[in-house]
Amino acid sequence: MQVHGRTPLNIQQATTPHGAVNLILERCKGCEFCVRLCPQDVLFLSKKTNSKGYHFPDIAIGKAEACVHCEFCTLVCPEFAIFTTALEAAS
Amino acid sequence: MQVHGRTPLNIQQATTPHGAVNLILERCKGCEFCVRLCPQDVLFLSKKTNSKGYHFPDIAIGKAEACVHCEFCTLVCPEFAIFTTALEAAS
Amino acid sequence: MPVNRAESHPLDAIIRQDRMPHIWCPGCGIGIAMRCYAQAILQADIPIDNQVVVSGIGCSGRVAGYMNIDSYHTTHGRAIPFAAGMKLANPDLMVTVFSGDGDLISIGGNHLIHAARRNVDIKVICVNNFNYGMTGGQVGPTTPQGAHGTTAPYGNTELPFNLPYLMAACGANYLSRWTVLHVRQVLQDILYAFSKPGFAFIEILAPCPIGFGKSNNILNGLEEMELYLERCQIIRDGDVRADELGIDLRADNPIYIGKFIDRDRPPYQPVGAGEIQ
Amino acid sequence: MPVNRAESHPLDAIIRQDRMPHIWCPGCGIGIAMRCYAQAILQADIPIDNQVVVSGIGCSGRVAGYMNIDSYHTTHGRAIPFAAGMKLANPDLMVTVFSGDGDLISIGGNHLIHAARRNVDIKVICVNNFNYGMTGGQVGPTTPQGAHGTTAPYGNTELPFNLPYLMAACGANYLSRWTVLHVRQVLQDILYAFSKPGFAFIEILAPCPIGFGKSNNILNGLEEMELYLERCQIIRDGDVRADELGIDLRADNPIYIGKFIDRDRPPYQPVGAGEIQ
Amino acid sequence: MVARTCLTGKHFMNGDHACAEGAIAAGCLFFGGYPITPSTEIAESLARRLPEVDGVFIQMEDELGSIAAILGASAAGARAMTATSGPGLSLMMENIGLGVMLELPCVIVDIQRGSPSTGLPTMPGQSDIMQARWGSHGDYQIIAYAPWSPQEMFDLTIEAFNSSDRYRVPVLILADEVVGHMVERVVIPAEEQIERWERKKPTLPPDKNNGGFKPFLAEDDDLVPPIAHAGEGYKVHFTGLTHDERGYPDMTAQTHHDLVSRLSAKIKHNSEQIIRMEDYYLDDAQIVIVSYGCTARSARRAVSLARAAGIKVGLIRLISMWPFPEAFIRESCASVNHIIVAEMNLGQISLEVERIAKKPVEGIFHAGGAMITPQTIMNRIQELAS
Amino acid sequence: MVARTCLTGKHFMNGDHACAEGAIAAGCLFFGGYPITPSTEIAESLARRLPEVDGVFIQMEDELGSIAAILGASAAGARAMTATSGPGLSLMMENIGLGVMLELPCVIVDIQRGSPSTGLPTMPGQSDIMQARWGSHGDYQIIAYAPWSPQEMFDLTIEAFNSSDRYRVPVLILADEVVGHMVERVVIPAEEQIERWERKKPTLPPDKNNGGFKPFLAEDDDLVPPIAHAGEGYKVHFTGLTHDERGYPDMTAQTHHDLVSRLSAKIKHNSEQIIRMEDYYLDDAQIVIVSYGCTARSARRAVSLARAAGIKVGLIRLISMWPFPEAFIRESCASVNHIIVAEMNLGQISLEVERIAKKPVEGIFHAGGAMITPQTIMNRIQELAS
Amino acid sequence: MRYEIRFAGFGGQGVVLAGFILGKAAALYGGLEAVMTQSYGPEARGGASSANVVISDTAIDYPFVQAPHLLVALSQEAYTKFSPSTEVDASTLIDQDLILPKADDPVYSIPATSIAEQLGKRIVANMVMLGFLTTIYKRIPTEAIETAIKDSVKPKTIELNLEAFTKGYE
Amino acid sequence: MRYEIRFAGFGGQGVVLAGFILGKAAALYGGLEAVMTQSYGPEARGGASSANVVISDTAIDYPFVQAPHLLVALSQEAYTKFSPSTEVDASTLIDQDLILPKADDPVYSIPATSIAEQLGKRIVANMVMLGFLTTIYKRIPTEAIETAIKDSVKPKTIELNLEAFTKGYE
Ligand SMILES: Cc1ncc(C[n+]2csc(CCOP(=O)(O)OP(=O)(O)O)c2C)c(N)n1
Ligand SMILES: Cc1ncc(C[n+]2csc(CCOP(=O)(O)OP(=O)(O)O)c2C)c(N)n1
Ligand code: SF4
Ligand code: SF4
Ligand code: SF4
Ligand code: SF4
Ligand code: SF4
Ligand code: SF4
Ligand SMILES: [Mg+2]
Ligand SMILES: [Mg+2]
Repeated sequence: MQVHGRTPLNIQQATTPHGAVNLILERCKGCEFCVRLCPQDVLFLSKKTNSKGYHFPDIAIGKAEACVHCEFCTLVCPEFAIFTTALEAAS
Repeated sequence: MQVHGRTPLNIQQATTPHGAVNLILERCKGCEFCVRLCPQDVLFLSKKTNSKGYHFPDIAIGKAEACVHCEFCTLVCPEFAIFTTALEAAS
Repeated sequence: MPVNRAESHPLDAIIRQDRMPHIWCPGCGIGIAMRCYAQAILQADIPIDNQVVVSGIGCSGRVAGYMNIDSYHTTHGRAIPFAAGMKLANPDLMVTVFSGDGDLISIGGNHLIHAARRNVDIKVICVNNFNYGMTGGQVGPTTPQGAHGTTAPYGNTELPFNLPYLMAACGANYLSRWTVLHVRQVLQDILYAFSKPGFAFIEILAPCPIGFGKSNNILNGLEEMELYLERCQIIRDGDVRADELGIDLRADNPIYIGKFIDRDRPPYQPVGAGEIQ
Repeated sequence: MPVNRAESHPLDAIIRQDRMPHIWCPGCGIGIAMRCYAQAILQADIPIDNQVVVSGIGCSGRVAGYMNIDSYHTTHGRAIPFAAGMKLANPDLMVTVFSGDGDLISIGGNHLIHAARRNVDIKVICVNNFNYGMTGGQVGPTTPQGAHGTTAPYGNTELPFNLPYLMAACGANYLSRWTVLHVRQVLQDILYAFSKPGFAFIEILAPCPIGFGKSNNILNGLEEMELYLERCQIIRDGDVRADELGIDLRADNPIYIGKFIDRDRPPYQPVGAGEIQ
Repeated sequence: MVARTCLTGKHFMNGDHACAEGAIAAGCLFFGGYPITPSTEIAESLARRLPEVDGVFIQMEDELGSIAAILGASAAGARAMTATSGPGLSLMMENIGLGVMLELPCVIVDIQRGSPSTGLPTMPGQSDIMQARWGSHGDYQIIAYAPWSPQEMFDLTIEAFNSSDRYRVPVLILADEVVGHMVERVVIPAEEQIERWERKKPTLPPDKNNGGFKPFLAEDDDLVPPIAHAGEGYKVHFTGLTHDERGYPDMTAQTHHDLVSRLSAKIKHNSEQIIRMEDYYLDDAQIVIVSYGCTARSARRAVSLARAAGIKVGLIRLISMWPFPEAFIRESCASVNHIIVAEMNLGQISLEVERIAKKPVEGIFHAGGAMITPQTIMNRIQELAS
Repeated sequence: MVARTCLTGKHFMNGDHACAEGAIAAGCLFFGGYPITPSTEIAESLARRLPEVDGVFIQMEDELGSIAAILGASAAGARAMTATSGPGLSLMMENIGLGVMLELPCVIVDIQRGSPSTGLPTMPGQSDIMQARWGSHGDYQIIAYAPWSPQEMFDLTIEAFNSSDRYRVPVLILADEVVGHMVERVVIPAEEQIERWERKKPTLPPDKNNGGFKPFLAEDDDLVPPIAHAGEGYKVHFTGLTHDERGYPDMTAQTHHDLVSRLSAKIKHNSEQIIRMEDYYLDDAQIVIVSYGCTARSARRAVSLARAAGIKVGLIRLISMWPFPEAFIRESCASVNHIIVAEMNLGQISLEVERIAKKPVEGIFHAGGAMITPQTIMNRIQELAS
Repeated sequence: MRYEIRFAGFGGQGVVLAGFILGKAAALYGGLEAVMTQSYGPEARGGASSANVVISDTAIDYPFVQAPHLLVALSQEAYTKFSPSTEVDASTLIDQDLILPKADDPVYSIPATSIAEQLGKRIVANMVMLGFLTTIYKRIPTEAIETAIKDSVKPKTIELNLEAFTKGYE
Repeated sequence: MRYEIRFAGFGGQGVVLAGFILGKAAALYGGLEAVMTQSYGPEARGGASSANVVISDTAIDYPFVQAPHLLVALSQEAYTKFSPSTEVDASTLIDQDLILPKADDPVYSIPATSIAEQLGKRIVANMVMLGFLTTIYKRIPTEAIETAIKDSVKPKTIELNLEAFTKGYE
C-alpha cells in the first residue's frame, strides 16, 4: 500500500519483524473484521473495552512478531482505526 | 375483422363485389394512409376537400368493384373515418 | 365514384365519438394504435366494464380521453403507478397504460423499470414517435442519435435507450415491438397480452410528422410509414441479441420488430392473508 | 501484548477526521468502501482539489460528509443529476457519486438509467446492502426475494433488480461488482474508473447488520463477510450471461463479482461551439 | 390466522402505530408508501396489519409513485393512504394537485420533522403547514388535521378518511415527530362504534344516465359530485386537464374558472362541518393563545400555570388546520388584548391569524428540533400580562 | 461561427425568447430543463444559443433532474437556470428547498399556465405565487419576480441572476403565459452596460482558513456568507441536513433554529434592496389597485380610463413578488378608501395585502385561462367610486 | 390610436409570419408600439389559426385583439369564424381564391393565391395579403415592412417574399 | 404529581423496553397517566440510548423528561451523561456491575447484570432494574407491571422476564 496521506503523529515503533500494528483506540467499534480476516491470526478481540464500551483488537499470544504487514486489517477496518506500519528488517 | 360495435347507421349499400368502402367525411384528415396502403389501389385522394379543408379518399377510376374487403384501410385509418363492409356476393 | 358516406363507424361504441375528431395531426400514428387497442377490447373475452385505460400526458396520453371505457388521464410520467394502484385495489380490472415514449421512459422511467421488475399485472402500450410530440418536437430518450429536434437544433448527441433490452433487463414478462403499419399484429398482440398475467410492454412505432418529422425531413406520416415498410424486419425471440435491438434511423440498419420476450414469471401479488404465518 | 496506540491514521488527511468516529454501526461495511475510495483518491494521478464526491441520502450517503474533499450531500435520489450538473459545468472535476442502493436505484432509478444511457462522465459507487439501512431495514429493489425487512415482515415477494444487467441494458460504459471483502480489487477498480472517461458503475456489496442482518438472521457484519467469502465467484466479462448476474442470497447460488462490462463509448458532451454549423 | 380488523381495547402505543390502527379501523385497504423518518413506523405497521385484513400494502419506488398509486387505488374504490415526511411531501405535490382536480379521496400523513430540506430527520417540526395549503401549483383547498396525541392520531386518521370520502378531496394529517413517536394510552373503540361516511355514489345505473354519468356535476348543496369507480360500468373519464361535468377536457377560461372555483368552494362552504377545534378558558380571556399539534400541549400547560398565577389567558387549539377557522378566530380575538400564536416554525399559522384578526400577533416561534416548552410560553404570557 | 454573447439591439420577440436572451446576457452558462408548455421556447432558444457562447444545454429526464443539475452546476461555479411551468415547478419543490439550505444560487423560470394540475397548458394563469413562497417543506424565503412584458422578461432574468448570486438563494421568475408568448419590442443593451453582481467569494486562500473555510458563516451585515465552488481547493461540505458554519451536520435544535432563522433573515433584512415595484397616481388616490404580471397591464389601462373619468385611483405594480413589500403596502394603503387586488387566481397576493393593510380587500380574481380585461377592472372601480 | 389587426387562416399558410412582420415593422421601424399574440396548443393545431397584432402610438397595455379593425382572412373557415367578431366599420381583406364572402359583406379582395402561384410559391400568399393590407392600413410605411421582411425570412427567400409583398400593394 | 423517570444505557440493553413496560403499567393498569419518549436516529445508534417516562395522576401535557426524579442507569457512559441533569433530590439506580458512581453520589445499586446472568440471560438485567425501581418508586403496583410485562415480551420469555423482575424487588 502506498499511503500518500500525512504520516501519523505518534506511532511508537514496535518490535514485530515485518509490520507493527497500530490502533486508534477510540475509533474502534469491535467489529472483529481485522481479527478474523488477518491471514496470520495476529490479532484477537480483547476482553477490555474502550470508553464507548467496544472490545478492540490486540495482539494474540505468541503473535507478537507474526504480522507480515499485508495490511489486510488496515484495508478492512471500517473505522479508520487500525493500520500497520512497515518495520525495517529487525530480528 | 369481427366488429362487435353497434352497426353503423346509414350505410348505403354500394355495388362493389366484395367490399363497400364507407367514409365519415368530416373525420378524414387526408393522411393518405388508406389510399397508399390499399393493396388493390382502390382509392385515390380526391381534389375536393371536406369542410376542414382536408382532401379525402375516393374510389379510383375503374376501381368501383376492386375492393376485396381486406380492411387494411379500415385498420390504418387514424381517424376512425374509413371502413369497409362486406357485400353479399354480387356480380 | 364516391365512397359511401357514413355517419358512424363500427368502433364508435368503444370510442368517445362525441369527442371526434380527435386532436391528432394529419398523418399522426397514434390514432392507428388506439384503433388496434379499441378493437382488441371489443374482441377480448373480458367484460368491457372491467377494461380500464390509464394515460400520462402527451399526444399519446390523450388516448384515455377518447376511449369509451373507464379512463384516467393522469400526470406526466405517473400513469404506471396510478394503474398499479388500480389493479391492486381491484384485481378484476384489466388495466392498460397507453402513453407516449417521453411520458413512460423519460419522466416516467423509474416507475416503468420498477413495474417491470415487480411484474405488476398491467399492460403498457407505448407509442414511440421518437420525440415529445405534444410540446412541439423536442428530443427525448428514444430520439436516435444525430436526429434533430427543437431542443437539439444541432443534432441529438445522446444515445437513445434500446427499450426492449432495458425492459428485458428489468425482467419484463412480455415484450414486443411493432409499428402502426403492423395493425394486425398489434391487435393480436394486445389480445395476447390481455390473456397473459403479468407485466406486458408493447412498443408501437408511430409517425409524428409535426414533431419528429418536421425536424428530420420526413415530410408526412406516409413517408414515415414507407420508411417502416422498407426497414422493418420481423424477428422471433432469440433471433437477434437484445443489445442489438436499438433503433438507428440514420443508418441502413434494420428496425427489428416482433415478439421479443415471452416469459412466465408470476405476477406481483401483495402479501395476502393466507400467506401470513 | 497490546497493539500500538495511535492518534491518527494514514488516511486522516483525506477524511474529515474531526468528524470521526462516523455514525455507522459496528460491523457496517460502508466504512470499508469509503476507505477504498479515499485511498484511490490519494493514489490517483488527479489533483485532490479536483476530486468531488456527491451523495444522496442514506447511511451510504453520509460518505460525502466524511471525505475531506469538496463534498455534497444532496437529496434522496438526486445525487446523479447534481453530479452531472457539476461535471458539465466544470469538466476538470472528477466527480464521484457515492451512495446507497435505495438512493440510487429506488428513488433515484430514473436518473441512474438516463445517466448510464447518456454516458455522463461521472463515477458511481453504489453500496448495496440489500436494504434501506438509514431508515431502519426496509426492503428495497435490491432485497432478494424471500428476505425479510421491516416493511416485509412476511418476506419480500418482489424480485430484485439484476443491477449489472440493468446497467448493461442502459449502455453503461464500465460496470463491476465487488464486496467490501474485496478491498484490493475495489481500490484498483476505482482507480481504473478514474482513468476511463464515461459513466462507471461500481456496485459494492456490504453488510448492514443492523438493518438487513437483523431481519435475516445474519448476526453481525462478520457473518455477512463470511457469506461473501463462501459464495462469491470472480468472473470476467462474458463468463456469465448478464441475465444470470442477479443475487439470490437464499439459494446456494454463487454471487458473481468482477468486472462485467468495459466498453469505450464516447462520454456525453454537450453541443460545443465548435460543432455548430 | 384470524383477521383482526380493529384492535378494540386499550393500548400503550406511539402515534405512528396509532395512525396505522386508525387506518385499519377506518377500513383503509390500500397503503402505498416509501419509508421516511419519522413516519416509517406507519408503513411498517401497515405492512404487518394490512395483509391481516386482506388489504394491500405496497412499498413503492418513491413518493411520486406512492401518491400516484393511492390515487389509482382510490379511483378503483379503495380507501387509500400514504405516509411521509417533509421531503416526501414535497415530491407528492404535483399529484396532490391531481387528486384535487380529479376529486379523488385519499389520506396523506405527514409526520413533520425539522425542515427545510433534509434538516433534522429525527426531530420535530411544524413547518409544513403552509406547504399543505399551497404546495401544489394553482389554486385549491384541501383539508388537514393536526393531532396532538397518539389517541388523536387514531381518531383523526378515521376522520381524515371520512372527510376525504365525503368531500372528494385529498386530506392531510399534519402530525409532528413528537406526536408520531411518543407513546401514550390509545383507546380503540369497538368496531361498530367507528363511524364511517361513505362516498356519494351515482343514483342511477350506468345505462340510465343520459349523455353519460357526470362525475363532476355537483347537484347537491354541498357542491360534492357523486363518484363512480373503475369497473362499475359508468365509463367515466377523469383528467387533470380542465374538464366539464362529464369529465371531458374543455379548455376554456370559463369552464376553468367554474371548475376551480367549485373545487375551492366545496371546502369553504362546508368548512363549518369540517373544522375541529378545542378551546380552554376563552370566556374571560384577555390573552388568547392559538396553537396546535405537540406545541398545543405546552400551550395548555402554560395556560394552566398562568391561570394558577391569576392571569386571564385562554387557548384555542386547532385540531383541523385547513380550512382555517376564520369566523371563530375573528370572533374570539375581537376583544382580547393580546393574541399569541405558538408554533414550531418561523410563523405560518400566525400569518393567517394576523390576517383574520386584523391585529398584531405575538409569535412564539422556533424553527424546529425541540418542542417549545411550557416555560417559554409562560414567560411570554407573563411579559404580556404585566 | 462568431459567438454572439449578447444580441445588442432592438428586437421583436416573445417573452420566452427574451428570457433566454436575458440569461445569455447575464452570463448564464448552464441550462438544465425539461420541456413544458408554455415555457418550452426558453429551452429551445437556449438549446440554440448556449452552444454559441460555450455554455451547456442539457435536456434532463425530468424536472427533478433539471433542478438537481442546475444546483450542481451552480455548486461548480456556473450561473445556472431552468425553466418550467406549474406541474414542473411542483416536482422541483424538494430540491428548491435544497437550494435554499445549501444557499446555492440558481434561477427558476415558471411560465404560469391555467392550474391546478394539468389544467390549461396553453393558457395563462398566475396561481403559483403562493407555491413559490411555500411549496417546499419547512420555513424559508426566496426571491421572485413577475415580469409584465417581454422587455421585463429580459431585464428581470438578468436581475434574477444578480439577486441569486448576491443573496445565495434560488430566485424564481413568475411569469405567465401571456407575457411568455406575446411578442413585443425588446431592447438589448450593449454588453458592457449589463450589470453583473458577482458571488461573494472567500477572502483567504484555502490553506489560510483556520479550521477550514466556512461557507455558512455570515460575517457581513447582509447575512450572506461567501461561497467557494468545487475545484477551488476549499474542501467544502454542503449538506441539506442542519449544519454548522463549516457546513458539517449538527443535529441540534439550536443550530437548526439559528440556521433557518438566518436563511430567512437574509432575505427579509435585504428586502429593501431586493424589492422592485412601480406605482402610478398614488399621491391622491382614494382607490388603490395592486396587481402584477400580465394582469397589471389591464390594471394600468383601467387606471387610465378611470382617471380620464375623474376617478382618483392609483396602481401599485409589483415587479418583485417575494419578499413582499410589506412596509410600502402598509403605508400606501393606510389612508385609501378601497384596496383592489387584481390577479389571475382565486386570491393569493390579496391575502398578503389584507394581512398587511389590515383592511378588507376587494379581489378581482379569475382562476385563469384568459386575462382579466381592463373593462372588468374599470367596472369594479366605478362600482367602488360610486 | 389603438388599431387591431387579425390575420387568420389554416396552419401552414404563414399567418403568424405575416402578423410578426407587421408587428415588427411597426415596433422597430415604424416608430409605433406593437404587440403580437397568437393561438397555441394542440387544440389550435387543426382548424383556424390566427395572429393578432395591436398597433398604437402610445404604450399598449392590454395585448389582445378584442374586435379587430382589420381582418385578413386566408381561409373560408377563418373568415366564417372571425368575421362576426370584428369592430363595426372594420375592413375585411380576403384571398378571393379561397373565400366566398357573405353576400352583404363589403370585403376587399385580392387573388392572393393565384398571384403567389404566379410567383412560383403558393406559400407567399401571406406576403401578398400583407402588401394588400398596406393599401388600406397606411400607418406603417411599406419600407418599414420591407425591412422587417428582410430580417425575418430565410435569406434565400427574401427576394421572393419582397416581390410577393410588392405585388400585393401594386 | 408529575414524576419523571429516565432509563439510560447502551443500545441493546433493553432500556426502551423497560421504559415502555413501566409506562404501560402506569397508563393501562395503574390508573395513571403516562407518556414514554425515546431517542431516535443514526446519531443515537452508537453511545447512550434512553427511554423517558413521565407519570402523573392528571393529564400530561409536556411529554418530555426535563429533570428526572429517578434515573435508572445501565452503563457508565449513560450515568456520566445523564446524572448531572437530574432533579435535586433525584434518586439514581445503577447496575453496580457496570457503573462506578461518583464518590459523593448517593446511588441505589444492585448487581443487575450478575443477577440476570444467574438467571441465564444477561439481557434481562433491564427487568431486574425495573423490579429494583419498584422498591423506590412505589406508585405503580408490581402486579400492574407484571401484567404489562406479560403482554409486552415474547410469550416464550415471559417467565424469564417475570423472574428477573421479581429478583429486582425481592
Ligand atoms: C411534469 C410535467 N412536465 C412536463 C410536461 C410537459 N409535457 C407534456 S407532454 C410532454 C411530452 C410527451 O411526450 P410523449 O410522452 O412522447 O408523447 P407524444 O406527445 O410524443 O405522444 C411533456 C414534456 C408536463 N405536462 N408535466
Ligand atoms: C424524499 C425522501 N424520501 C425518503 C427519505 C428517507 N430515507 C432516507 S435514507 C433512505 C434509504 C436509504 O437507503 P440506501 O440508499 O440503500 O442507503 P443505506 O442507508 O442502506 O446505506 C430513505 C428512504 C428521504 N430522506 N427523502
Ligand atoms: S497487516 Fe496483515 S498480518 Fe499484519 S495484522 Fe494486519 S492483517 Fe494481520
Ligand atoms: S476492524 Fe477496526 S473497528 Fe473492527 S475491530 Fe478491528 S480495529 Fe476495531
Ligand atoms: S378493404 Fe382492402 S381492398 Fe378494400 S379499399 Fe380497403 S384496403 Fe383497399
Ligand atoms: S386513412 Fe383515414 S384520415 Fe387518412 S385519408 Fe384515409 S380516410 Fe382520411
Ligand atoms: S404532434 Fe406528433 S404525436 Fe402529436 S398529434 Fe401531432 S403528429 Fe401526433
Ligand atoms: S443501519 Fe446498516 S447501513 Fe446503516 S450504519 Fe448501520 S449497519 Fe450500516
Ligand atoms: Mg412521443
Ligand atoms: Mg442500502
